Amino acid sequence: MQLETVSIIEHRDYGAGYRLLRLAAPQIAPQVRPGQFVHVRIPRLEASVLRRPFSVFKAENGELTLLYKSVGHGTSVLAVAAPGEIVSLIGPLGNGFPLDLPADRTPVLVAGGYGMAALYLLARRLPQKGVVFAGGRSTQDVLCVEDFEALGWKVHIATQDGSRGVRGLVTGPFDAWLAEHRTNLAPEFFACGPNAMLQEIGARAIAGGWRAWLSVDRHMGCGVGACLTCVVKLQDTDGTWFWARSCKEGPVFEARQIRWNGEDDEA
Amino acid sequence: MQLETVSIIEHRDYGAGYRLLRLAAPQIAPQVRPGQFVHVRIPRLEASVLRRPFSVFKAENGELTLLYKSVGHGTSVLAVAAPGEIVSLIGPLGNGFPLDLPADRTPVLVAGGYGMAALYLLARRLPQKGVVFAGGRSTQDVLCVEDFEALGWKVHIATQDGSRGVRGLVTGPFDAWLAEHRTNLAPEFFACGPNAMLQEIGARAIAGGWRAWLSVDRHMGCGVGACLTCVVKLQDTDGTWFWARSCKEGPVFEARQIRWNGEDDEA
Amino acid sequence: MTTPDISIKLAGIPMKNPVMVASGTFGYGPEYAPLVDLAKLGALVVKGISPEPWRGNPTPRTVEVASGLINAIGLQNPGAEGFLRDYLPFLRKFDVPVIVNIWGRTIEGYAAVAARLSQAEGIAALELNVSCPNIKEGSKSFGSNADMFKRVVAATRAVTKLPLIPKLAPDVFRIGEFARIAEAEGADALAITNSVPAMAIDIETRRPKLANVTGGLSGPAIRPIAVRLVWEAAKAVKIPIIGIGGIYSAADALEFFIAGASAVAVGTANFLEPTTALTVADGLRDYLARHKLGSIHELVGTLAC
Amino acid sequence: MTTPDISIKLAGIPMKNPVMVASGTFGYGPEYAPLVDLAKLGALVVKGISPEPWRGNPTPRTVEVASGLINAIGLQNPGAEGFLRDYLPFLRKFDVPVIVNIWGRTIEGYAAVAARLSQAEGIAALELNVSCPNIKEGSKSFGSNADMFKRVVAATRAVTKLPLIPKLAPDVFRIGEFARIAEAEGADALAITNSVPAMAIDIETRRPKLANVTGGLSGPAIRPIAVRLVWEAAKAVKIPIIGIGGIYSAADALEFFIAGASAVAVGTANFLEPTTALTVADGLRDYLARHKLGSIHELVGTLAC
Ligand SMILES: Cc1cc2nc3c(=O)[nH]c(=O)nc-3n(C[C@H](O)[C@H](O)[C@H](O)COP(=O)(O)OP(=O)(O)OC[C@H]3O[C@@H](n4cnc5c(N)ncnc54)[C@H](O)[C@@H]3O)c2cc1C
Ligand SMILES: Cc1cc2nc3c(=O)[nH]c(=O)nc-3n(C[C@H](O)[C@H](O)[C@H](O)COP(=O)(O)OP(=O)(O)OC[C@H]3O[C@@H](n4cnc5c(N)ncnc54)[C@H](O)[C@@H]3O)c2cc1C
Ligand SMILES: Cc1cc2nc3c(=O)[nH]c(=O)nc-3n(C[C@H](O)[C@H](O)[C@H](O)COP(=O)(O)O)c2cc1C
Ligand SMILES: Cc1cc2nc3c(=O)[nH]c(=O)nc-3n(C[C@H](O)[C@H](O)[C@H](O)COP(=O)(O)O)c2cc1C
Ligand code: FES
Ligand code: FES
Repeated sequence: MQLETVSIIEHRDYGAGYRLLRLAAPQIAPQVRPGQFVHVRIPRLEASVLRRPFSVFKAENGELTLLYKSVGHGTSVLAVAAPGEIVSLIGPLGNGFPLDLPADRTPVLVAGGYGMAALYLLARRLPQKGVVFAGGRSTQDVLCVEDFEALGWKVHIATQDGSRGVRGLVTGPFDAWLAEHRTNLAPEFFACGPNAMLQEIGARAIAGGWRAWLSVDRHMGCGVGACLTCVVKLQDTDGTWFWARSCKEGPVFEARQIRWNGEDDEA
Repeated sequence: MQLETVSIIEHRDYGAGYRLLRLAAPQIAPQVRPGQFVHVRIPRLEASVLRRPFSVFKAENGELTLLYKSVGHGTSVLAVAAPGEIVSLIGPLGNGFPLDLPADRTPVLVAGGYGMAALYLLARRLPQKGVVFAGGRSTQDVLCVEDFEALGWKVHIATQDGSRGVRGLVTGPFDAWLAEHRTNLAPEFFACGPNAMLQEIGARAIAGGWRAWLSVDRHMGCGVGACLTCVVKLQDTDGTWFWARSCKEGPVFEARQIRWNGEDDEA
Repeated sequence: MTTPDISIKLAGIPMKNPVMVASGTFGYGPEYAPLVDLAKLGALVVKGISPEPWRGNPTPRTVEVASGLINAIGLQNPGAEGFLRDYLPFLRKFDVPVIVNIWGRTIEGYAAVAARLSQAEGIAALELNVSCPNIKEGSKSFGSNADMFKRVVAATRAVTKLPLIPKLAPDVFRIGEFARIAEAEGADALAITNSVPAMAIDIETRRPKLANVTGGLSGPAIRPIAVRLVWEAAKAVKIPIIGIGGIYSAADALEFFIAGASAVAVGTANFLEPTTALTVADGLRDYLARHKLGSIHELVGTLAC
Repeated sequence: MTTPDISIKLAGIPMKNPVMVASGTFGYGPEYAPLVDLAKLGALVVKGISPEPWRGNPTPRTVEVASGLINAIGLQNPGAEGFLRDYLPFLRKFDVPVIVNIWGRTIEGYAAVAARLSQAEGIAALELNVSCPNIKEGSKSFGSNADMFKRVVAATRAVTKLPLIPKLAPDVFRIGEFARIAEAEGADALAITNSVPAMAIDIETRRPKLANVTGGLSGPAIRPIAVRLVWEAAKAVKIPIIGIGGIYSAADALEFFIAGASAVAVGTANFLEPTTALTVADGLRDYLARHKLGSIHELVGTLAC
């Protein structure tokens, strides 16, 4: 974990409403593991007191690439930052996905929204190839399919309006695939997306006796474990629960660890 | 007085550390009288709650031109606004300089800093030609001399470091000129600059029996007379004083009206 | 669907919409009249009026800070007679309720100005400024001392039949107490809140940035504090509340309504955008339509928690 | 000219510089240790510790607002034993004074945690959090009720020889009263101020943005309020004051020193720039040199007014 002042090399649209932000980050980039994130101080965001967390899409040659969508004030201001501008990063942060997957396991990635960006680095770094399920409301919401295909991964798509892939939720093609392959494959799930999706995938993993690594998206304050903003309820061994910091002990948790609880879960 | 949403036509350096901002303001521009100002909402100034007041340098063909220096946060943010960007103005504001000068009077203009910009429109609109005294710390602080010369006005310069014109305060060449011309000319003074300068010019006018129109620079809140931020002490007929709003009854006052008072005067 | 109804009746005063302009930020009417159609305001609250003319504080009187403004105008005003002579006739020409913010240096002063203004035609209500942190001559304590506060509300109540709207000081820990006192003493509504005692220092000269040393913080910086105060007070009393503090948009205003305000007033925002009150009112209408609510009343105090 | 001296001795604790990090914004040490050299801090104030472990509030726990943050963490902490076991040994490795912020749900709870921590090696002082607006079980009233406040200071004073630093609630109208009580009860210094009670509402869902409904506002938005509180308190008491509230730069910190603070603490700013405390300390040194002041003491309380 480091503080690094980096400069913008490239900043452009990347389709599906996302923008690609490529940064020269010689210190942080080499340290990044899939599923980790960086905490970005957005330049000229005057009245804001927090950084913004973004997963790492690519990390190579001393460069970090992020894919982000303008969803609010901070990301809108970020969207107009120009190449050459200076950005302060803290990273890499969080635990990331486990990479020590037994050789007989098939990685099954499930993503919604920016989850595709977060999971891409995992696909790239995993020794074995696997399969990806991508969901979105419409074809415009499905990100970086081609990047996975270029790695030789098979991508299954579901959109709620049916404009691309199967109509419906991503669990549709996922369940179909699972039914087809559960006898001949040993899957291990990796998911990043809306809570409802994470919960569905987690439930299937628990039911099937597989493991599911879920990257949860919580609002962050400090990003380093100090402020206790980003906490998630985890199961304790004695049947009770305790808080874990998703910026520190997470954002990736195994499905069995998380105690989902409608009341407290942020959107 | 109007609210007008205008767009930036031109925005560039103008020398002496100033920037020129040319705006398409078809409603406000035709109404502007010399010495009036506009209250500018600086785009993207997130954490600021006030507009910024600027004198009008030029107002013609439905366009307004301002000359300003980056002295603080607001003006620094303004400095990066690009042509095409939208700016909200309130104006014209304030009383401005009187233009009904008797034909036998010689207008004598005295300026420090942006005062040159504020007085230029006066020189342009006055029927008779006159003389200008410009002061500054150094040659870099002396603004738009050529503009006055192009109107056929004579410009006398004083700089504190002697890098241009006479060394010293502007009152040096001013006093010399006055001594030379007081018998053959009937001067009327118009001044815009630091308080100390205004006081000096005012004192000379009172002593000599001439009139001096002084444009005072006070911090402004609303700019329209509502908040009572910008008040200046004026002499009352009964020997006491009362507050006048420099945004409404000013910013131009005749020297005899103002009750200077070290304590309360802002820098 | 028909256009949602945002008209209200507050303390008996019919208003076209629930968005007023706050005392001290809109002068006495003529200042912003060239820019804003006064008849479109819910109500116009004029700057604080005292029995006699008052000069207020020396300058500098305001200073900008992060997302806020600190002011120490010191309640400069033309006095009751000056207001009645120079401004009320102008204001009467517009179809808008005029609420006069009043203050005195003594309890008798409050009663005197309330009594005098009650004789005039064209004043819809009196807002009692007990909370301005600027005035040195004692008014300060009216708003932060429960006993003094009670007496000043009672004294003005005794001399006027006009709706009486005490404006509570932003006493962050005791707002409910003050709200209950006001209600018990016969107030018709409450205005919450005034600017928050604050100061800024010029570190180069080591002098205060305001001639008065301290002033009142207003603007977006105090909005979350003001929403909290309104919510607390709304739980404590039944009389309607006018929410004030850092309102710049309909979204800001909506927080106050949901927290329990029946109306709002726009203050410091007028300096940046004089038409804020009108755009807030339009935005409220849009929000109600979008949420299929027939009137603003259906929104007041609906916070789910 | 020699480098100006910014070291201080506060409540008997020698500090290399007068810039601390504020409770709850810097965890227990290890969190920011990879980014910030802890030995360069004036002091490290850890997050509030209670006698027993405490889970705090449900989420969401923080929300960004204009120039500020509202937090309702709810004082989650590992309890006195957990802190002593899991964090204090780590902290002891650094050459930095460790100040432990403490709280209890009862007066006995305060005394218990104070007594327990006083037995440990490596704690420089106790900061008494009587002002956190989040905890529901009564702690809230300790800070805004003069009598309760007096009792809690007295009870902790009785059980510890460690320097005791009550952290005052931002009671905008009565800060002097609380400061005097603390001084009379034997406090060694005061910390001023904590976050200001506030709330924000999601207008689409009409639910509070924080699970706890209300929280405490911190950051630049409250700085002018905090400077004002420090100035008022400094006039009321002789014990040193730690100024806290919206400090992001040396310029911000200097306002507090000039107003009367002997030290400052950086809070919310750590989230944006973890090294803020160090850059503030450097900036203080530069300022003193530029103003030809030999030490930070020469600046404290020098406001000319
Ligand atoms: C571990 C992690 C990784 C992420 N990776 C990506 C990514 O690769 N690409 C991408 O587009 N987005 C990513 N996000 C979401 C991204 O952080 C938010 O979209 C962003 O913070 C929104 O900021 P804003 O100012 O535009 O939105 P606003 O809604 O104006 O922000 C207000 C506050 O809410 C927070 N916030 C709003 N939405 C989210 C959210 N979804 N998650 C967390 N905080 C939020 C902001 O950080 C800010 O503090 C990630 C979030 C987390 C927690
Ligand atoms: C009637 C009038 C006409 C002016 N005309 C010009 C002009 O033509 N060209 C030009 O360069 N400047 C002019 N000024 C000064 C200009 O308004 C300030 O330089 C500007 O407001 C500084 O803003 P800032 O945010 O950069 O400075 P900051 O110091 O960051 O501003 C902080 C606050 O102080 C106010 N402030 C700071 N300096 C001044 C000042 N000198 N006068 C008034 N308010 C100030 C700002 O408006 C703001 O509210 C004029 C001022 C007045 C009152
Ligand atoms: C310049 C200025 C002058 C004010 N004068 C008065 C006043 O005379 N009487 C009063 O009750 N409140 C006065 N106020 C307080 C406002 O009416 C309002 O309560 C406060 O500013 C908070 O609202 P805001 O954040 O929307 O400005 C004044 C505020 C400002 C900024
Ligand atoms: C996330 C968060 C947690 C905090 N936790 C505590 C705490 O446990 N005890 C305490 O006394 N103050 C706590 N505070 C208050 C800060 O120590 C500080 O007094 C306040 O935030 C004002 O300073 P700032 O504006 O610099 O943040 C907390 C503040 C924040 C933002
Ligand atoms: S964001 Fe601060 S602890 Fe996780
Ligand atoms: S700036 Fe508001 S009255 Fe002049």
